[in-house]
Amino acid sequence: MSLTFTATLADRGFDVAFDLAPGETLAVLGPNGAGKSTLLGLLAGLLAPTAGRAELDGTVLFDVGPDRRTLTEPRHRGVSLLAQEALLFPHLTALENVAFGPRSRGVDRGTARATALSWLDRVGAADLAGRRPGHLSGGQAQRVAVARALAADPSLLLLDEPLSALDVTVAPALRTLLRDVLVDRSAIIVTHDPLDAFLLADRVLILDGGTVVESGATASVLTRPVTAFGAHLAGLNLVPGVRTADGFASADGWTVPLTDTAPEDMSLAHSAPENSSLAHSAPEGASLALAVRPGLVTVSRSDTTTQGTACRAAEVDDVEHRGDLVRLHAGGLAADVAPSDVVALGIVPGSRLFLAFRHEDASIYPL
Amino acid sequence: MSLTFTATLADRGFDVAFDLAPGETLAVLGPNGAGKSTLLGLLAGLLAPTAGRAELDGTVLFDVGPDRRTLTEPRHRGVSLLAQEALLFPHLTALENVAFGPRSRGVDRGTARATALSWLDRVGAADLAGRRPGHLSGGQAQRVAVARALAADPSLLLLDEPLSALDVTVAPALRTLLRDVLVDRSAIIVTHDPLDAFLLADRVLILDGGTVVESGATASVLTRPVTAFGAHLAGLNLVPGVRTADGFASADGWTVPLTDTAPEDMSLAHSAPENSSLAHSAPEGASLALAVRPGLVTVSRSDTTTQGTACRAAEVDDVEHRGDLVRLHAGGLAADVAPSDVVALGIVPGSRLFLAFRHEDASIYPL
Amino acid sequence: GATSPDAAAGSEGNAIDGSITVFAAASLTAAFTDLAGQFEEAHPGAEVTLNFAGSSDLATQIGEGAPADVLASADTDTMGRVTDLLAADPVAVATNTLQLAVPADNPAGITSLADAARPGVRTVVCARQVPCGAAAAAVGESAGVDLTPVSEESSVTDVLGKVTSGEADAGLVYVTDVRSAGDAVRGIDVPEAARAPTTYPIAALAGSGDPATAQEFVDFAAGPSGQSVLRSAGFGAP
Amino acid sequence: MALRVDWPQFIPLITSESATAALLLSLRTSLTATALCVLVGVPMALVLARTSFRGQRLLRSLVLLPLVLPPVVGGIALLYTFGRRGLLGGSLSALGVEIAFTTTAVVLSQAFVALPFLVLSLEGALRTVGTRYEAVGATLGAGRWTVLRRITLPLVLPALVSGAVLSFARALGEFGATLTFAGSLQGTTRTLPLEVYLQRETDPDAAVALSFILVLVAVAVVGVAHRVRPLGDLAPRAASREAARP
Amino acid sequence: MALRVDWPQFIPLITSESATAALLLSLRTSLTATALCVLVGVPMALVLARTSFRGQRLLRSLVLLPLVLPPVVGGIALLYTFGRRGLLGGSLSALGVEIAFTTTAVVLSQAFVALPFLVLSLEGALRTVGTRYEAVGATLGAGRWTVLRRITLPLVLPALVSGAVLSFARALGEFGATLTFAGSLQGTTRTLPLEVYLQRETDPDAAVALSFILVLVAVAVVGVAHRVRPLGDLAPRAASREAARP
Ligand SMILES: Nc1ncnc2c1ncn2[C@@H]1O[C@H](COP(=O)(O)OP(=O)(O)OP(=O)(O)O)[C@@H](O)[C@H]1O
Ligand SMILES: Nc1ncnc2c1ncn2[C@@H]1O[C@H](COP(=O)(O)OP(=O)(O)OP(=O)(O)O)[C@@H](O)[C@H]1O
Ligand code: MOO
Ligand SMILES: [Mg+2]
Ligand SMILES: [Mg+2]
Repeated sequence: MSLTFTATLADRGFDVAFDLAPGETLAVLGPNGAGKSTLLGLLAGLLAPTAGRAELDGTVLFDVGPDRRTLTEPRHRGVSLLAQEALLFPHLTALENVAFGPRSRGVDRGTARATALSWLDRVGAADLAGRRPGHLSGGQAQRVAVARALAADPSLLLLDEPLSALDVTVAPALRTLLRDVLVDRSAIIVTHDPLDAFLLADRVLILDGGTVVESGATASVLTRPVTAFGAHLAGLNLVPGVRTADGFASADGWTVPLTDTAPEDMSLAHSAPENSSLAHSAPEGASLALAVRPGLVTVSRSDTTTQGTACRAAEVDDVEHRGDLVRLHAGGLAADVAPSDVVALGIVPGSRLFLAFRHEDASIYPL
Repeated sequence: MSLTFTATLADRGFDVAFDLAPGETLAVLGPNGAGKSTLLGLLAGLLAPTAGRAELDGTVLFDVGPDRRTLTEPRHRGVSLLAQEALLFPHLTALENVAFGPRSRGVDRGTARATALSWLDRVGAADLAGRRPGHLSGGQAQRVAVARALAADPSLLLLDEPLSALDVTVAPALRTLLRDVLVDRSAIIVTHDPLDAFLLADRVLILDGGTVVESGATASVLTRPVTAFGAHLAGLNLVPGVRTADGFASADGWTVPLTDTAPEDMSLAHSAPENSSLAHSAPEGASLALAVRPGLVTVSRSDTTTQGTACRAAEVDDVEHRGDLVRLHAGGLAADVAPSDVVALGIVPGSRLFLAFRHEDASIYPL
Repeated sequence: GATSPDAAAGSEGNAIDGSITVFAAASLTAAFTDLAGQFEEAHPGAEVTLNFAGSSDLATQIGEGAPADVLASADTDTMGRVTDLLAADPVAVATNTLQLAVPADNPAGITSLADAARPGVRTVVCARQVPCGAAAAAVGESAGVDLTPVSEESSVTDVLGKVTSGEADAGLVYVTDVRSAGDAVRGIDVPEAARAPTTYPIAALAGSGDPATAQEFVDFAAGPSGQSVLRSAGFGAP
Repeated sequence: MALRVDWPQFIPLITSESATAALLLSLRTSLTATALCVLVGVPMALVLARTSFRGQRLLRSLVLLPLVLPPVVGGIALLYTFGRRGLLGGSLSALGVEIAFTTTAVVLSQAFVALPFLVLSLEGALRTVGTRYEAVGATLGAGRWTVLRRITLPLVLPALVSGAVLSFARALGEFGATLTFAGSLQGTTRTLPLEVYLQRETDPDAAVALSFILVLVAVAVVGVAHRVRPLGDLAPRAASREAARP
Repeated sequence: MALRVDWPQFIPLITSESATAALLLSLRTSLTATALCVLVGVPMALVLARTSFRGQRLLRSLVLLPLVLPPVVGGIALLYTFGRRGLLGGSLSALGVEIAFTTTAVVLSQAFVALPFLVLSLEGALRTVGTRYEAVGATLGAGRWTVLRRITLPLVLPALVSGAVLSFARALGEFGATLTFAGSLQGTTRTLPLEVYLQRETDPDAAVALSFILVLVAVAVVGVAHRVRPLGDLAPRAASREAARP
């Protein structure tokens, strides 16, 4: 079930290409309007590309060019789509909605209903089996839609923000269910939640403005982000800079030496150590990125630059309460500090203070 | 702008009452189908209650009983609703959608457009002003809908999952915007994200099955949850139990002594210290709850019960990878452990191991 | 006892220059259009507006207060329904007789009324409720022919339409209809029909806004010019 | 109109042999014509709403024609097509099928004038419902036929029913084309409107009384059909359906 | 039908004084009747779709009446109402207003038969669109009138246009009621269909040629009106609108 995909859609400024190995799950991330739903729509056959070609395990999904125009019918694509809107059939009950896929594959009525009921049960919606979609709450409808997509048992499963309307008690269970289901299946999942990407996907594709800005194995994209969006996703601070004779220097004044002895793996899960050595051996002037977790950035009233520490003055842009922590945004970095420190330092938006992190807490790699 | 609300809606098993002080923001949380959207629908005038009465700052919103039936027209309620579906007017551009509220209040065309444009700008959608809703992505539509609800400048603002379709780069900004806007305004916000509740709301209402199961000041509900759902939200483990002669004991075997010297505030933000003394002075047999953060629960192969530590054996139900942490679910508790520990201990679902936490890390309070 | 129209116009010296509305049976369409033109020529300044419909519709309309000055009906019964509203007794201006119409190529080879009653021949007549149907029934009776029509239409036009289009092999219509249909149909005389002609009465109405012109039109129709127009359209003398 | 009905005469009038025959014939033919409209109209509406091709606008205009044609002209058009000397009629006639002056001709006339109602109602509904649910069905593996049967048609059922009712009503009242094309013979082709038309020649009041039956039948059918309620807004969650009306 | 038109005779025939007068009268009255239908029909459709009251079903049936009534009976009913001796006609007559047999009567007849088309199209669309957007508008502070003008009507605009086109087409073809209620006076009440009817008495081929004009006008209007496309699925995001059609 390998997938190759290249497509442009002129009026949405969409131009994306990627491959997916058999059985792999791909997470598609990106800002609103990046083209994530467009990508799924093209695969499912709801949209026709201006040009491009996609093939799923030898079956051409579409092949459009100046001299050719093959668009396989949606039902012959072996692709099932859970769209961003649930779009449950309003005239069928929840059970009939879920049974629709199996029935369409020719499964007999009784078996289809049994299958449907078991899927409803797995998404925690068995008690809603007899209800019409008009009588479901937003999250209930979403769960039934997930069950419907899974029950169709497609070669390629497309999920557009499947967990967005779900409550906190159900979302983890559904995430676990999806993980089980996706293990041996090709799937593409659109999400805004990096946790979903971490837990469900082998590979990540980050789109912005209709084009691919980052892609690769989940772990490497989320621990070594090369874009601000990727860093956001990973909960990391990302500082772009260049290789200098000494090491790393950013435009806004951060400098970190790159020595052979600098520890490279900051216990970021699955990080790839070879990246830092790559940064180390990068030629002077090459683009580098520095990543550091907000929890490892410290804050003080005075300059604390010491051997092994990078420190800079900055003005506080924003103060966010996050449960038992406070997240400051200052000088392009985020720093998590204890509420007591906020009070002690008298931090409010507009305060000037010093941000610091230890050289060894930063991860530096080539862009 | 104080609000009083009591309503039942028979066919949805809805029966809720609450008050809101002037200028306060209420977060409504609860599982799917709990009745959150129903609550907003009743306030906005999209649903008529079977019985009940609501008053906003002296204006009766509805008053329905055996002998009376007052239902104020939606437009005279001074209530603006951002529903769970964006429901942008399909025949108007984004700008016209946002300008609709001001125009309806009699603001002249030019001013209304200027207002609309500034709101669009604040939600980061100024470049979408001229687009029809049919040409917006899911998250773009959601942002325009937020702008439209805010531009209407209502006495009471109702927001149903306003941030659910938004990307990670926009959600924090919009959260900040909402915080600014909600400061001096009565508002009710439905959300599945406890962070929203922490950041935006003064008070929290947790619904389940159409009734209120918890309510109170945000900090106390989220640091001293009395329901499993509340604990989930707060990212806490909740263990229900009773007051014994020695202290606290749960049905599944956890015991924690309550001594006068036990530190009571576990640095949970805004925790109310009087609760623990209340637990201490509770009569024997009274219901108590114990809360402990997953990060403070440790895991080992052998019993580590010592003075000052509670320890119990349990079987691992589930292992969840969470970025650079792994969350185990075992014996009703969640524990966050380092990936290296998981490997070292050979933890897989079904493993038997011991969970422990220090007495001083647990927060105990009466139910 | 119709007075000579020319005499009336001259002797009274009254200029006949009003506008009148004449309600006339549909079968008079061609003849009365002609007649009205001649009337206007003879009386410069006079203006005639024509309203054609089935006689029965015209009677109903007049009964409901239609602004008519003259009614020309296709049978005396219908005129009888508006007796109360007439200014003067009706005058018979024309007669019409039934004829057997067959398509130009006469596929059923019909030469007489008896042929039209043969089984397998598709004959169409008017329903008894309308004047031409009553006439057809009378003709059939007096000829001793038992017609079994495939359709009993509600107007002559519909009967003629069936024959022109070749749907019917034969139809009983008026001589004037056969004539106006031109080459499309052939008329076959029915001797029994000539013995019971239908009479067309015309009368001025009491509610007329211009009684003089109305009466003048009636007289004109009954007079020599009118009669010659009607005769050339195929109508018989009253 | 009820005021003009001569009530004492009403019962004998409407139970007269000719009136009963006409009523029964009308019901029979109108129902058959409605069935015919559904059979022909559903595919037609689907073609108009779900495909696009050169000449589609022309096809739509042609479907609408019977609405504009004065009924008599419609009858003439039918004659020119199905009549003995018509376009198709000639061939049919050669096959021994005679349509003119038969009940079949009545049904054809009625279906001809009633078809636009069904097609238009249905096309509108199909466009409004949109293709989103059909697309979802297709991605779930359903074939065209399954999508049509299990999604499209159920979604537009209310429109189909109301289109069929309109067609039935129009067929029931059809008069001009029947008169011109089918003729008027008691029990075979003289439907209630033709009977009314004929009665009117001798007794307009009787005609009004007969029309009254026509109206009653139509009102009954419309009343029954409107129990088939549309599926709300076709929206997953339609809380607003119970919108408060102070 | 085009086959039957006597082309060499076509131009002189349709430019004859009576034909031109009839065509102009028809256009004028049909447009007025359509405007009248919109004025009366829009509120009627709103009442039927957006309120519920006892007798609503009856009202709907009454609106449908003109569809079932054979046109001539419709004409008689109008005559009984607005005629000089009719229910309203008497009082109107006393006020010096005469309706029957005037151009006003033509417009009334046409509006009478055309109204159901507008009301039905619009009611269906109103129900399909649902009240959700209206409710949103109301919570944003818009009054009933603003909601109607800025939300409801724009949303159903395509249906309103197509309803108006149907009404216009029906008005243009109206014949029976006009003949009975308004008469057939050249220049005043003799519309094109009546002219066709009259021509048929003397020259069936001329009648066909004239009908052809009627058809052309109708086709043109329908063609133009169908440029007003519906707003897709009325759904916020309608990706499927461009659904692939292999
Ligand atoms: N239109 C309706 N008719 C009948 N019952 C409904 C309707 N909409 C929702 N319900 C039911 O009412 C209950 C409350 O629904 P509500 O939409 O208020 O839930 P919610 O708390 O908003 O859930 P979610 O988080 O999924 O949006 C649910 O059990 C739901 O199934
Ligand atoms: N029907 C449409 N017609 C034209 N442009 C559209 C349409 N739908 C979306 N777009 C545009 O195409 C681009 C990509 O949209 P898409 O729906 O793929 O975004 P997305 O990545 O799914 O965003 P989101 O996270 O908000 O769902 C956006 O700029 C959007 O405005
Ligand atoms: O001229 Mo008539 O009244 O149609 O028989
Ligand atoms: Mg999307
Ligand atoms: Mg909800």
